[in-house]
Amino acid sequence: MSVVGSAPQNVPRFVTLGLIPLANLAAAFIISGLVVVIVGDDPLQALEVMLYGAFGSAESWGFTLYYATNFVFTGLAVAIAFHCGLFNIGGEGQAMLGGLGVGLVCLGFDDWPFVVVFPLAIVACALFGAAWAFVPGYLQAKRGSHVVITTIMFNFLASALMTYLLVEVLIAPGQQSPESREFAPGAWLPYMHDMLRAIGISMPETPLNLAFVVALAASVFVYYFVWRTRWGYEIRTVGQNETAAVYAGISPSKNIILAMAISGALAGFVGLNEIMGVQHRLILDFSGGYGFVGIAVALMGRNHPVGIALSALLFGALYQGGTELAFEMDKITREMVVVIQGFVILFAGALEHMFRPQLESLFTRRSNAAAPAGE
Amino acid sequence: MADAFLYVLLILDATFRVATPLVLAALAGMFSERSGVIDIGLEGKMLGSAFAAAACASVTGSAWAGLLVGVAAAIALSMLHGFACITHRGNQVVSGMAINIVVAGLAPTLGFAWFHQGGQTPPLSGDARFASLTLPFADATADWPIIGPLYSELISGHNIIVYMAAAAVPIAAWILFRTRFGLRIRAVGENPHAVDTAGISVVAIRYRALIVTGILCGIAGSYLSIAHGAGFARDMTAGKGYLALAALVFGKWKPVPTLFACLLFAFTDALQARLQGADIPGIGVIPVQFIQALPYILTVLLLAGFVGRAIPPKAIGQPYVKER
Amino acid sequence: ADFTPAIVFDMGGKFDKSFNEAAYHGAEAFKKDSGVDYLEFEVTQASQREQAMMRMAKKGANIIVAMGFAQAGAVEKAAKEYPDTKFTIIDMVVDLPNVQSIVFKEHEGSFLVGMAAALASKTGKVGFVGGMDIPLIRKFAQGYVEGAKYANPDVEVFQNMTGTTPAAWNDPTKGGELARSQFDRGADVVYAAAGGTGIGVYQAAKDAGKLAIGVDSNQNYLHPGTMLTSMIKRVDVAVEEAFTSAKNGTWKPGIQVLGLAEGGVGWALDEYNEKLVTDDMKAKVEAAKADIIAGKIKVTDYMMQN
Amino acid sequence: MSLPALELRQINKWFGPVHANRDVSFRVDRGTIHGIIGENGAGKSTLMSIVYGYYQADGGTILVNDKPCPIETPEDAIDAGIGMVHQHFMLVDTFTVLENVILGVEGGPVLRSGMAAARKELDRLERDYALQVDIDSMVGDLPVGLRQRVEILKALYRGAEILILDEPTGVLTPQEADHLFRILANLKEQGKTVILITHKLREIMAITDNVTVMRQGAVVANVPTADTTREKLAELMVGRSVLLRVEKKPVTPGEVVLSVRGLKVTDGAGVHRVKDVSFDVRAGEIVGIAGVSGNGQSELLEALAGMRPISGGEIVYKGKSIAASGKIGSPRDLRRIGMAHVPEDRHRAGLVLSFSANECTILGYHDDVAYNGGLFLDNKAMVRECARQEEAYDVRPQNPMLSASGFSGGNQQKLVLAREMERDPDLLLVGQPTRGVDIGAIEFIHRRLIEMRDAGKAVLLVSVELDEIMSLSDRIIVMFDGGIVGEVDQVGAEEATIGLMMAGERVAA
Ligand SMILES: Nc1ncnc2c1ncn2[C@@H]1O[C@H](COP(=O)(O)OP(=O)(O)OP(=O)(O)O)[C@@H](O)[C@H]1O
Ligand SMILES: Nc1ncnc2c1ncn2[C@@H]1O[C@H](COP(=O)(O)OP(=O)(O)OP(=O)(O)O)[C@@H](O)[C@H]1O
Ligand SMILES: [Mg+2]
Ligand SMILES: [Mg+2]
Repeated sequence: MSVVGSAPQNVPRFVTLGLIPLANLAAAFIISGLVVVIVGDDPLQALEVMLYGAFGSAESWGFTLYYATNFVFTGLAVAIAFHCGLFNIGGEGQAMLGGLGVGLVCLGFDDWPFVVVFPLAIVACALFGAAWAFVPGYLQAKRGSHVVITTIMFNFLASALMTYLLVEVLIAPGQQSPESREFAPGAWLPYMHDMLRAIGISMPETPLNLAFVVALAASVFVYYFVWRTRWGYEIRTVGQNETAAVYAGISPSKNIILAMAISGALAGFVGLNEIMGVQHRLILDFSGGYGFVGIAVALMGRNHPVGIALSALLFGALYQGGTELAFEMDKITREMVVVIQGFVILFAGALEHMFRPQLESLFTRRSNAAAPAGE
Repeated sequence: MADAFLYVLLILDATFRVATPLVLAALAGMFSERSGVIDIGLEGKMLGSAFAAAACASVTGSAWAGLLVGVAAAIALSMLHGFACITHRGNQVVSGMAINIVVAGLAPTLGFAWFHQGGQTPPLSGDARFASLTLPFADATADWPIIGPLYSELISGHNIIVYMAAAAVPIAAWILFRTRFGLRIRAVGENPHAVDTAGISVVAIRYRALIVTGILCGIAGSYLSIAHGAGFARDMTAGKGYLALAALVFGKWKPVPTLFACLLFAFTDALQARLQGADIPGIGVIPVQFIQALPYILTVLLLAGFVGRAIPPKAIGQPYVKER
Repeated sequence: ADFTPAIVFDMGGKFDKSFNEAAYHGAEAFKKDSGVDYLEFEVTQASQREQAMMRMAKKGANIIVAMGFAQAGAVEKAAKEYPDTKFTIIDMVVDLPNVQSIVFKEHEGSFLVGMAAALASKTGKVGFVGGMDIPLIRKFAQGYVEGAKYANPDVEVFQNMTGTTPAAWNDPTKGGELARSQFDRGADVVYAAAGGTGIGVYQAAKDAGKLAIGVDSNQNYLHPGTMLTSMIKRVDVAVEEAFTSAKNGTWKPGIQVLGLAEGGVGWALDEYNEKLVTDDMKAKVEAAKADIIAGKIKVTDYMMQN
Repeated sequence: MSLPALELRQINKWFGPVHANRDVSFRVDRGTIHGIIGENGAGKSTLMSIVYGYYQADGGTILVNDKPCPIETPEDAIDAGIGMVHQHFMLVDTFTVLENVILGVEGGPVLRSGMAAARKELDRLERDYALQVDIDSMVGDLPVGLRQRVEILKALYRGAEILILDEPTGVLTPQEADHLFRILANLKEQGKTVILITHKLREIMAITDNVTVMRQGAVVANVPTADTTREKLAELMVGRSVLLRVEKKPVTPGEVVLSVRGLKVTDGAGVHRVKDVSFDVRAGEIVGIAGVSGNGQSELLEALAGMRPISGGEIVYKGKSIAASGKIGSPRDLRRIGMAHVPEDRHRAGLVLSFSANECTILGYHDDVAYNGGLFLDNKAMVRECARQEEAYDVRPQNPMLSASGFSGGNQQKLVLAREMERDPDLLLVGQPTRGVDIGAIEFIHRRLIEMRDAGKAVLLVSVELDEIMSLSDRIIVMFDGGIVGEVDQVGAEEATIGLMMAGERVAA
């Protein structure tokens, strides 16, 4: 990413990392609050419901983190493609295919022990997601087909494929809705509350499951892969300067394909969380827009795993807090929740620099000591 | 033979209707992206203007008033995008997505508050909607061989926005390549530093380009709710903004190729509607999902086969910062 | 009162102009009659179904109505978790002691409107526009085709599905185009079972001076003069009945199949379409209705096939 | 005494903590050519950008024609009659020359009429100032020399009376530079004022009337050119005395390291860029390839380095064929067998500007065991090696964590050179090693190249700087239109002869 107006060195870190994001969030909530007032509800109560709903109890944390899990996956997926200079809008389709892979494994092997099914499922969702991203990656690398268009097209193709499979092939016999049969419980990802109970911690039941741990592992993996391995180095070189890559003997096309495949694999893990973790059957529409929102997650997280984890948490909180809002407040509909989410993305994401100059100059001392750099 | 001819004509007729919002939205995107501002928010702007147009038309009973307000709404959203990306140098993709999301929630919310019909606007009829126009002599010439049906079925009988879209392509091309404004838009999208040092404000040019984007998007959205359709329904753009964006890239940011990309999308869409459930000799009935996927498969194949690398405007996506 | 009913709408939302909206009207009717307010939630994410039901059960809802087949999984879990709470699921069967499953014989209602379509058609060609190609919609389509063929064995039926993503339920523009494509091929009556997409279908029929058939609720009023009739599925009644019976203590678990005989489905005749439905048509359709109820005509249930 | 066209008083400019201009004051007389020199980062470009309204000063006054003239935007500067040719051209590559020139002064909302008028005016300017260029060609297709003319035309078309040129000759061939100077002299004759920023003392001495020397943001001298010498200026600039002439021992060539046989290179558009080129480079010698830019040298260099496919011929390295009939070795493999390559354009190929210096240090060597401690890159080793190279090559600031874009051009070049030369290659391919680099750094880089040669390495040097070629090379090959027009020994080589060859004439040397 291009660093916009490299910040003066002598702004305290708490301003850049704490105060400015806070100011942005505050602005988002103030505007959203206005909307709440307009529909005739109490904005402060709404804020409270939202915050409490997202973070107020162990249960709300569970839900928030469960949503965040999906966003971590799709955010990382977008980010890794971005590091290679590619804009992967296909997270949605890749997530669907990942889910398909997990589903097939679970349907086929759910009578096998979990220790076998789990790695198989991981491999399957990564492979299926990767395969769905591989094709656009390959076409970009070898044929110059713009990855933005092809990934959009592949989203449509993925849902056509899923609809076909669930209606014609995988639908459970005697079943009315386009869903597969439920997997045997042996093939379910353990829930966090069950895992914690096993070690004596009690936690209310939430959809939070083992996939959350996989998401954390994926973040660590992406960090090391991108910044600490030669493959990541090659991908970043291609993304930043393709000529320099050629100069260094790095093949742009190979890395474009690799980055897309990894990106697709990461997006595919949404299927792990949703299908194996929560739904326990293959359904339609489980990808629920996570692939798209992953773009915002990645960009707001500066394409860095730590940033992505934080912004995934923010989005998880927005989803969970928003659900609570719709529950608790009569006049707040699910559409209003969407509006609030949109404003947060607008202010915390797109308008992030709005308060920067003022806040920075407030906290900056001009140092006369520094001499000009240079020879 | 005559049947086949008419069949093709009717498919083309449908193609025009489906292509209209795509063409307008893609041209809208063209102005924005040519000036260096990515516009992933076409979807939201269209939806916003579809709502505003329908709301206004249903209140005033005038389609023209509706169009005006629809355009105004799209311009307002466009300016919001500009405020975030041009003035505050925010991330253009994030801003576009935020706008899409805000509008997707706001339109039904307002719709519900104003019309109490579940977020929709009341169905429009009469003057509140642009009716199909019968061009002069269309009826008289209808019986002429070939030309008759061509004129009366294909050319005549669309609503005014279809003709606006048809006119928009040459006009947009003319503005972009033959006027001072167009020259500056193209320059600012390729090398904003060159524009700045030529004594022109980069910010002002980009804002103006975004106004044009708003106008075109507004017309596209209005088409959906007060011309082709007759009222607003939530999420009624159904991904057309993204498809328009794809057409723009497909058309390499040039007006005429973009038009053809839109027509291609629309044509395959019209075709797939007619192929669904059709018994294809030797193959039988193909599952409907595969027919529905046809436009997308075709696009991918075309992209891989014939359309070379698309080179976007050089400065696209980067906020303008004075640097060397 | 400490009676709290609750309803969970599915992704279409309570204003989807068809299924969910009918349920909403049912719930509102209950509220008006009984003065008892109800809890509600509109699902936007697959995982929220279960979340919503658990929330409501925890909040002390006595009965929770779940709208749509997609909620079956969530109902199953929630019903097991909260065995004292009553659950009613519409359009799907969940076999648990505290669950009431209400399914409709949409094929029977569709049969009737299929007949009406074929009888009203001058070209002998009629159309069907569905949202997504899922079993439920095929059930509508199949009944419709059978009805049309019953009335006119030579009738040609065009079938179109709108799309493969959830957007297919809310794309009036595309719906309009699909209807037009059917008109272009000679159809003069179309039946839409596609949620909000149907709005575009009815509008296209009106613009082209052709006939359209509404679905789920009585949509005849939308375009008097071109709405031939509507296939009504009394989801509203079912929801209101579930609430009321739960309140009165007459609620019973188990499967309820609502067809023509039970008045759960039917075709709409009112002042908006009385000019379109001739006496002859009415007579034939009503006769067939009686035959279906009597079991003389068997309408195929798509769901029973696989 | 003539009138001052431009006067600066107490100009100050900060970039964050960097004081780029400190109390800069001087005046430029009307109808003169005024030189400004200074090291990389001395603040010359910043100062001129302020005069042109591109940056705003934090303090100070600008006077044009003796009147205070607040210049807030480039528009103000244009109105005040100031034109500027930027160090990095401000042109739209996808536009024609004509479109570039009229941008901002289109003469009406519709282009057609304005364009017609502009054609006439451009015709006149071209004639008056000998600034020939095909105004309908795409700027991106033009060689740099012509692009610069476009920039000058742009300024003149806007009625510039004061013309600022920032390092205009950095990218020009001697012929092009001579032509430029004739144009500048012409401008001066017609009463225009020219401000010329350059690193080349020869140019200062040759055409300027007065010269201002800057160091670390401040003016350190302001003298009539006639009253000073190259050595004095160099010392003022760098703050120490500089050796302006390269000293080297007689050549002792060893065996052939690189042998090129009938090499042909065709570019993506199917144009033959290199036509049947054959030559050898031996250990212990520097072979210079001279030529006006765009005559195939760049493509030749890239083909040798494995960055470009060849369409014919053979490349033999240390007796082994590394590329023949279309097949080339990848740059990665070539590095492994002892070839190194300093690319012509450090920004385009040599560096990834957003990477930190230590990441740039491993570019091309990233799968070397030295940096790969098993699965992961060995960050410590990278930083250590980068620090070592920065130290050895006197890169400033000496900070392995700073991103490459944070270094000045000269220091960026040193980073690339250090990376490629510290590997102790047997063959070094170097393109334009001192483009845009100040004299202090040039001296350093030249010394390093000679050291390589003296250590028995083979060096192939491509440069459009004839001076550089003449002073460094042991043999000189001249390229024209993709082919070799001749080869001369450095000893006894005449600049005039080579100049003629560069123009395509076959001269018996
Ligand atoms: N855009 C900028 N942002 C931050 N600092 C800058 C910027 N431009 C210049 N500087 C600072 O100003 C100083 C002067 O830079 P300037 O480009 O004017 O040098 P210069 O004399 O033109 O060098 P050169 O001979 O390499 O062209 C630099 O040392 C640098 O620290
Ligand atoms: N964006 C920036 N922020 C901070 N300092 C910068 C920035 N850009 C450049 N510099 C500083 O500017 C100084 C000079 O940079 P500059 O780009 O002028 O080099 P240069 O020698 O002119 O390169 P070239 O000749 O290739 O243009 C360097 O010391 C560098 O630290
Ligand atoms: Mg400079
Ligand atoms: Mg510089």
